[in-house]
Amino acid sequence: MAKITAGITTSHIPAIGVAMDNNLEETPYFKPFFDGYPPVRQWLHDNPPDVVVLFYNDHGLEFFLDRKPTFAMGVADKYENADEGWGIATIPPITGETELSWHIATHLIENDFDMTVCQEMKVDHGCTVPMSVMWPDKNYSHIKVIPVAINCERHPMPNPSRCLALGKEFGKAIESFDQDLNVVLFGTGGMSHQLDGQRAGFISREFDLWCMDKLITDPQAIADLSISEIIQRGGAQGVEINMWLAMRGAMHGNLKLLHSNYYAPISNTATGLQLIEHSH
Amino acid sequence: MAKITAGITTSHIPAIGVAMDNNLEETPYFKPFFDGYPPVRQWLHDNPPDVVVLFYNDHGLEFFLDRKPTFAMGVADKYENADEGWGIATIPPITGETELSWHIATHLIENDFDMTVCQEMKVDHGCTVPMSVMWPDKNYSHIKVIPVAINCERHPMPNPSRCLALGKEFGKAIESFDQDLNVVLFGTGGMSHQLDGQRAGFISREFDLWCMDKLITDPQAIADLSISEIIQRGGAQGVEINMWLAMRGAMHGNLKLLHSNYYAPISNTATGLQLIEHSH
Amino acid sequence: MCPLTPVEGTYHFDGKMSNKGYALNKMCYSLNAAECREEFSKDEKAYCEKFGLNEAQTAAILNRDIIGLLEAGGSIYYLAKFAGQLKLNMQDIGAIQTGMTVEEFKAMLVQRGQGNG
Amino acid sequence: MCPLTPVEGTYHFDGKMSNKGYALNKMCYSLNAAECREEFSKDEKAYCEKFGLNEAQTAAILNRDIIGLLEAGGSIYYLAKFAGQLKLNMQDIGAIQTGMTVEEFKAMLVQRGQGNG
Ligand SMILES: [Fe+3]
Ligand SMILES: [Fe+3]
Repeated sequence: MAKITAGITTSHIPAIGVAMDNNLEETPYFKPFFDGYPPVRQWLHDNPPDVVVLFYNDHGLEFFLDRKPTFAMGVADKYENADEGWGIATIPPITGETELSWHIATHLIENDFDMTVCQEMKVDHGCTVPMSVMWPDKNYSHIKVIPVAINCERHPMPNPSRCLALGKEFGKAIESFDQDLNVVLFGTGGMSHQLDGQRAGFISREFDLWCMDKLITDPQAIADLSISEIIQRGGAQGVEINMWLAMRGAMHGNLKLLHSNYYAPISNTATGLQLIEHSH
Repeated sequence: MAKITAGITTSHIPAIGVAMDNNLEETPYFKPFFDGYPPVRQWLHDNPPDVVVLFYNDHGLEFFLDRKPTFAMGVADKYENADEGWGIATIPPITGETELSWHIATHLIENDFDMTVCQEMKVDHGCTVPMSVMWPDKNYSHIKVIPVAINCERHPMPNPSRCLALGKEFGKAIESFDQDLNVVLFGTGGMSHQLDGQRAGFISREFDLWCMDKLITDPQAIADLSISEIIQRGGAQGVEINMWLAMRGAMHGNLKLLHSNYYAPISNTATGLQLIEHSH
Repeated sequence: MCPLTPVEGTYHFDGKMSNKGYALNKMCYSLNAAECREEFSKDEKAYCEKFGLNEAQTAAILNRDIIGLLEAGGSIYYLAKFAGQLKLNMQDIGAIQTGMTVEEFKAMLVQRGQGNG
Repeated sequence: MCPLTPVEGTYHFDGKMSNKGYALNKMCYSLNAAECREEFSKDEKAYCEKFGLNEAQTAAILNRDIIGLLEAGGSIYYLAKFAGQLKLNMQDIGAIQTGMTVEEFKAMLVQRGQGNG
């Protein structure tokens, strides 16, 4: 049977990708951020996943307001990325996976999650930056990725509790799949930030550290927040914590926090990195 | 407050639109079908709705397999239709509505229905044929339509019970909207039919009449069926009954069946027409 | 998870089939547009190639083999656009699939509509 | 239904705003494509007109008035594409919106990252 070996939270800020393109990792601005990653890369090297389920949000590459899904997931064997309009370099296509993907899609819809199911979709920096930062030589083509996009842009957005519940069903679906696969979950995005308005630049270290603690010990405490409360406490784009909740929801076994790093700011955003081992 | 004054089931077979374009309503083939409509048109004339919430399925005009929503709803102020590739004439754009639409979308997502929300979408015969058959002079521009598309094509499809539950939340959302509006629900599509395979041409009068009865008296009995059971008893495209269930789910007051007509076949499909008055 | 029950003469269009038929369905979906229909009719084979159809799919298109198209992952929603291209309606398509004449197929529908057969 | 709590200095991008800003956002979304960015820079006003922007939206584009764009229904996701067009990054945009210099804005971020201010 497929098993979930770990959940990893990571930022997906475009500036990270740009920094890597320009070899800025060792500069004072970026060093405290990139210094968090080697232990996670090492763990991924020692415990190579067959499949990564990657929760992210599209920022206006694949989805526009015309038809915007609350939850979309890919079931394709390849995902291209593309020009996002402001200069992040494209990376080689991400490898997809179809069997487990359809198994999950079927389980989710059978259990009343109303997914938009995508046989072809472009993935943006929300998906590509986490891949680049985990496999900095871009040697990830052997990793099969299942991208899952959650609406974090236009209200109404899914409740945090709904995202945690979505993750729970992902967990059940993965663990009922009858192939021996190691699956790692990525919860990308976050942490506190606000890009728009006179409140731009809002960051709350206090809220972020609370989230990083509760994510392990009591994710329901985060899930009990409303979208409004998250905006107040974490900024307008702080709602990206929903992807962390989805990731966390899938893990219902024993958790062991192997590594953790908090650093702010990168660009306008606080970053949190956690490697959470999962076993039964 | 907005109130639901009626639910109407109707076929949306393209051949109906083609017949109307060619003035074939009085021919022996079509007459028994079209003879069902005058009482419903009269009722709509005497009890004009401000808004029609129209449950249908897209048959490959707006949505393709690349990103296919389980549940999509429009929130636009206008919906165009277009060439579907096999000759049905386009009709004037359908008028949309934005305030109640967003109110419903917000209520649904708040209550864990993971809608794809569309600010721009083309509607196909699933939506246009019901409008044409109810307002045969195409004088419907004063009616504001909220189109709701349910995936009836690619498996996994939403469970019938999920569609009934979707309708329930539509009902609550509509009745909590603080404007005095008369809302009529259209459940379009059905009834038994199968277009593909050696089983093409499957029709079950028995299953259809059972559905028409249960829709009024015990919709849960239909909702308890699985998609597999519906395919077996109603044909591969018989799953369009899901739109009837969504419509029915929204009505939880007193029902009065004012008119009913069953006729088969039109093209390869059985047709059912019901006018169900709704009050509290 | 409750898998779909097999039904004789029925090709459940599920994930497996939808993977298989993606290029075919994308080609048929394109036929919504008049200019694509024109391009298709000028050179069907080239049009199939453009969309990356495999041999079996291309052959089934060229032979109007509806059952073959279903087996190759075609979805009836998009195959209907191909049928339109051929000026065939759903009863013509039904007749082809069931091996009946169109008249026989229509008569069967009438019988079934009356609750017989 | 629980409406969004107003937050000072924040423009909740909800249905009402999204209706208002649809044309503006559609224009900005188009800037994903290099050829559209080129067309935009050749004649910004004509490009705005092509997408049906209203006067306030067009003026806010021409004046690089980010707050004005938010008030006119802009979504920060698509406005970011417009910012890219202007070779501005998110900290430049933050400075414009808060009325700070970029250096002041960056210093504020650092303070906040340390849990101060
Ligand atoms: Fe993000
Ligand atoms: Fe239909």
